[in-house]
Amino acid sequence: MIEVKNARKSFGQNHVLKDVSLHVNDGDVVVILGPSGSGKTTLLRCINFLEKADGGTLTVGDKTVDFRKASKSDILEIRRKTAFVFQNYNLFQNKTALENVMEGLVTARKVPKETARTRAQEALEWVGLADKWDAYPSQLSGGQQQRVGIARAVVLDPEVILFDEPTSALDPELVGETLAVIRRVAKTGITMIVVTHEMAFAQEAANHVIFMDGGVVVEEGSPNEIFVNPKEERTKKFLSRILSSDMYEI
Amino acid sequence: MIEVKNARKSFGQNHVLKDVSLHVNDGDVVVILGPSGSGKTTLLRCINFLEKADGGTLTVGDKTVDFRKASKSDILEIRRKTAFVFQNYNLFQNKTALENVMEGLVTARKVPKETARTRAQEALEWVGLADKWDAYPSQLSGGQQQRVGIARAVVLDPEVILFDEPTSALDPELVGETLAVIRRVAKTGITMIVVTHEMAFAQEAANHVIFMDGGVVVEEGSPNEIFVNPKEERTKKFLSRILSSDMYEI
Amino acid sequence: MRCAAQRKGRFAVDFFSWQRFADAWPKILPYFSVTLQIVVTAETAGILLGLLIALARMERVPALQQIFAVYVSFMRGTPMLVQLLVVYYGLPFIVQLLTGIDLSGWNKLFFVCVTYGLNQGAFLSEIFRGAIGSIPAGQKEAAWSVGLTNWQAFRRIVLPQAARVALPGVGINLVGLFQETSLACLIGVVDLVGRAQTIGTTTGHLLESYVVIAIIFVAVSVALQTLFRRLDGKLNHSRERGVSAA
Amino acid sequence: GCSTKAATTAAGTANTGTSSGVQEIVVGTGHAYSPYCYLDANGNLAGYEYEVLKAVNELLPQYKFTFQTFDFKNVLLALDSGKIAIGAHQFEKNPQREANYLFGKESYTTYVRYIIVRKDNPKNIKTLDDLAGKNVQADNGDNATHLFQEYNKTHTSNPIKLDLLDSPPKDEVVAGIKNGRWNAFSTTKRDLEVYNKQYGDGLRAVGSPILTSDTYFVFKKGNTKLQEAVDGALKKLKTSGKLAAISKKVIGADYTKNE
Amino acid sequence: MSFTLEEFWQCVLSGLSCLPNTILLTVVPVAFGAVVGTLIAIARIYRIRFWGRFLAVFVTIYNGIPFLVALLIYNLIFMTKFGDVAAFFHLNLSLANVNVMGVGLFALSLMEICSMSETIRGAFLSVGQGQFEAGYSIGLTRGQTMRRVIVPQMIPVALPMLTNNVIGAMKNTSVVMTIGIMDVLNGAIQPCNVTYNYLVGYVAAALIYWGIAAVLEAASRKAESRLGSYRRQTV
Ligand SMILES: Nc1ncnc2c1ncn2[C@@H]1O[C@H](COP(=O)(O)OP(=O)(O)OP(=O)(O)O)[C@@H](O)[C@H]1O
Ligand SMILES: Nc1ncnc2c1ncn2[C@@H]1O[C@H](COP(=O)(O)OP(=O)(O)OP(=O)(O)O)[C@@H](O)[C@H]1O
Ligand SMILES: [Mg+2]
Ligand SMILES: [Mg+2]
Repeated sequence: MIEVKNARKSFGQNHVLKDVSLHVNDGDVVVILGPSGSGKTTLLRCINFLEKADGGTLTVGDKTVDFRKASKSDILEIRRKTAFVFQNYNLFQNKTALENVMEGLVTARKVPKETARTRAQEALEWVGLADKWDAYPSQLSGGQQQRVGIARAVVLDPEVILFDEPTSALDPELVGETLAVIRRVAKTGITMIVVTHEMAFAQEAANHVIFMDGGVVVEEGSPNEIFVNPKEERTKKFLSRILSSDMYEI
Repeated sequence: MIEVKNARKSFGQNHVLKDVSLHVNDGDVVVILGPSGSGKTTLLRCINFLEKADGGTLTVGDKTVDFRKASKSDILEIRRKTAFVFQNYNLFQNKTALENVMEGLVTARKVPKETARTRAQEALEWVGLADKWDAYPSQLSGGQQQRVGIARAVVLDPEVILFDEPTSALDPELVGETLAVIRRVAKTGITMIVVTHEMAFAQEAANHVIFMDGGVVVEEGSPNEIFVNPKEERTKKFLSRILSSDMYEI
Repeated sequence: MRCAAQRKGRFAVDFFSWQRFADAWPKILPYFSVTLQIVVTAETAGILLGLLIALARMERVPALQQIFAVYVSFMRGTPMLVQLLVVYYGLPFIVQLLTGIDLSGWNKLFFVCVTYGLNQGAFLSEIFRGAIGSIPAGQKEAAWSVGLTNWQAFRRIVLPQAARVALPGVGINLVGLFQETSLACLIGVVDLVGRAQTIGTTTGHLLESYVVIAIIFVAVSVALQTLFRRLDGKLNHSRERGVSAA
Repeated sequence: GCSTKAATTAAGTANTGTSSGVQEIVVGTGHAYSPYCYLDANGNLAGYEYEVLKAVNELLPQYKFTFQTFDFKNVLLALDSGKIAIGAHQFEKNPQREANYLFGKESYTTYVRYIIVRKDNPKNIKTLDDLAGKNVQADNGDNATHLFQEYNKTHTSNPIKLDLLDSPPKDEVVAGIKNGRWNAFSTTKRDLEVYNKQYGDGLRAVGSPILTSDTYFVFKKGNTKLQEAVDGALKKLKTSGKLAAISKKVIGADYTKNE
Repeated sequence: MSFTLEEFWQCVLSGLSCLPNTILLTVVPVAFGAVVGTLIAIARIYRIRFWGRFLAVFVTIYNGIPFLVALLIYNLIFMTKFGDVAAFFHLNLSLANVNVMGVGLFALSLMEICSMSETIRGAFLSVGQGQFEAGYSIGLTRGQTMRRVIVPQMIPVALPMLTNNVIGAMKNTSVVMTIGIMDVLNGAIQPCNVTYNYLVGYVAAALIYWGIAAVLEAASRKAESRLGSYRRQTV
């Protein structure tokens, strides 16, 4: 279970999150949609305390903290329950693909090195990168880096995974495969919050869809509610643009 | 006109480009498709001499050079005829959005500063970032950074623009708009090579589609030929996977 | 108690007097200009030379690369006083041999500045090399892709970002240079520290003069630090995303 | 402004300029060895070396002496390289040195060195042999240092414990003797007087002199013409009593002949 | 000036005999510098309460004080206060029996700490923020992220400057001769006191230093290219 209440965040005069709340049940897959700059990444970053929100509270599992008053150990506890897949990958530059995936297991979770290696190799296989295990990030293609990032998060088997556009650099084939991975992971009861621009992905994978714009949640509901019967004007407009671009589909 | 003949490139034992050739007419929009790691980025990088190809020749306009023997001034000449939109944006970290867009005009093209500023502002407006002109890259969202990268290339008005997944971080709304920008640019006779995973985009914008896999061009032709009547097994398989993921479309 | 007091009385040497401290100021202060001249010329020359060396070595310019490697090694590896002697005695000889110009009557300060410039160049080149190497390759590539030349890409994109990384190292190096100029007295150029020492030998009391130069140098250090913090603020836009918490 | 004012007056090469028949001679001396060569309150070169050579110059109208300063260790290097023609920094002779340089034949200062101890002389030191096993402070490069080192070469079983310092502040040395860090050091009586005056009466000389030596001007090998001219002038200054007068004025007493 | 090869050799031997001093006076301060300097750099970067500001001021001021002055003052304090301190602890020690090496080590260490903290701070600034975030996001603590991700990326940046520091520290040891510790340079010129041929001693010392520096440089280059191999090179 993860719950955000009244999250607020400004950069100077720019109010990026204006009172955002959301509630996600265990094992749910929540997709956040919204135009560029609407605050999606910022919201995920606040949940993982990579950004200090200006106000609001966060609950992960049985742990509730105030965004502003969270202590170091609170933050560490929440971070150990969550994992993050970055929009720009953020792989450890000084570590190979395999080491990137092992790092969290070995250092944070104290998993014995051999076990960690096996699990990391499995995770890399899942994402189709078994042969690239000893390449450094600078030697990987965009899509390969993104997949290492996904493996690094998934291998930790956390309560919650925060995905920030996990398929932006992937070709359609891989999007399908990643979707499968995410679906498989969801079945094990891990909660997922996914920011994505892939509507197909959203429709297929999500239990719940949130549409954000200008720092507020404009509308939320089941995929059907959002995609088929959107209530808000803004949502309708956003979706109509997509539909028009879908016109070119075969 | 841009032509690549027999481009080859290896990283150690990894043969990333095995004899790739392609020919693009002025004002054409060529889309390169292919799975992750198939060498698409490497090909574009070789064309812009960001990577030194192991063999082959390159023709841009009336200038033909051997990839391996190109002199410094050859390289500079070709780079001034081309522009590159990076998969991971690569914005100048020490410059604001506006300065990023102005840099090539002022320093490389010697356009007077005031003219450059006006043109850069226009370009930022095109991509919907008029209000973010004085933000540094670290203060921009993923999609915003990607759009600055597009503006930075387009503003140069080069003979050829190389796009490496220019819409990966964009929401569907913006994908449509960017598509429009690209189409508009194409009309002015600029040649474009676009690596993308957006099939809709490919179908709509391309005159010519190239499908790459494992470092070779597997198949090429008009969008119709590739999407509707692919000849090669590999292409068919790739496309079938996309079609299956398109099933979830509304 | 009594014993300690007695002992102190007997052992006391008059190390410090405010009178001598006050007297030292007007004698020492004028020599600040000598120190300043050495530092300014040496640092300017050092920065330019350092950049040149760093670039030549990083770009693996044939011949230059090897020459500079030996040069840096020599400048870092041998005592400064040896370098000063080499320049002071060797340079006029070489110049005379090559060009016929007679340098031997030139101001000694010239040789001091040359030595310090050459030495700074070597040390700074390594600071720059580290800093330039830390800028991701993508930055340079992006610059090339918009048509900048190698040099333009370096000057406008890489250098400003590397400057920030190099700044603390350059700062400490510069503060050190202020103090190191005292070696110039080896060939008779008297700077701040040299002057303090000569006062020490005439009065028999060194501490007061030393405290004077310490105060001057601390002031210099504080001023430089302030300046560098300003610069750092100007150069700092690349990494402001996120908190550094926990 | 550059370097010392003393140095700026000196220009040109060592002894080449012969304009108007007067030959310019560059003298190399130091600037941090009071009272022999140092900078006065205005930063001008002053001291015994300067005064003596000025007097010498007055007797040698064919020359014009100008002065440059160097670190002690560097004066003779300047001589070697031809930057100067006379080295004046209280140089003492020995056979090894004479193999390299031309020393004057006329000395112009005399050093008589004693062992200096704390006034109460707790270790009852009198002779060089008494120093065996004791802590002795010595200056790097000093002639007395050399004497101690030579002594140690022949007395390896119980050597003098030498503590070599490189131009330490004198107040520190005196303090070290007073608080027992060192048991003794060596200097001349005239320096001792200065120390006792400056740092509070607390030291005294013991026994008989351990070392007597004279100092000479140094010339480049082969430059006998200049050496002889200077020696001649020095001799005249000695007989006329002028040298003794300079010594009295600058150093405080006549130190031009043996005590 | 004339000199024999034998004279030169004597200088080399005399210099080498003091090498242990120079090594001790280099290694200890550099070790302290690396460890404490890193801590100071971290405190300043994270603006840790009180310490961050305090250390910034301290480093600035301390860097300003010429080493020679600091050394002189420590030595004075040592000489005048040692008896009292020894008496206070009821130690039966007199100044005559203790080594001034401690003073030299202390002074040099403090200097190295200050200058290395700046080197390290600079290198730190070169590591992208995203690397921290990635570490935090997989549940590493700040210390773990530093140790496993940030420091390894700082090393190739800092190595050239650290080599500057180490070689500089080695050469700086000659200053401690003012308080009576003989290092390579001063050792090498000892034989020259007899002949006044100081140049021979200088050259001998220079060769010894250069030899050591060359070894250090080679090692540093090697480490740099190995530890920095993950970085992409441009064409
Ligand atoms: N510097 C490098 N060193 C070693 N291997 C590299 C390097 N750069 C790329 N490669 C390898 O070359 C192959 C092709 O990479 P490239 O970036 O061209 O792929 P791509 O087609 O752009 O894939 P994507 O769609 O994931 O971006 C990959 O397998 C990658 O691991
Ligand atoms: N460090 C910062 N300083 C100032 N403004 C910032 C900073 N980080 C983000 N912003 C601004 O906050 C807004 C929201 O950014 P965010 O990254 O959350 O957008 P997003 O919804 O993830 O967009 P995208 O889909 O393009 O990634 C943007 O307008 C951005 O410019
Ligand atoms: Mg985002
Ligand atoms: Mg790619």
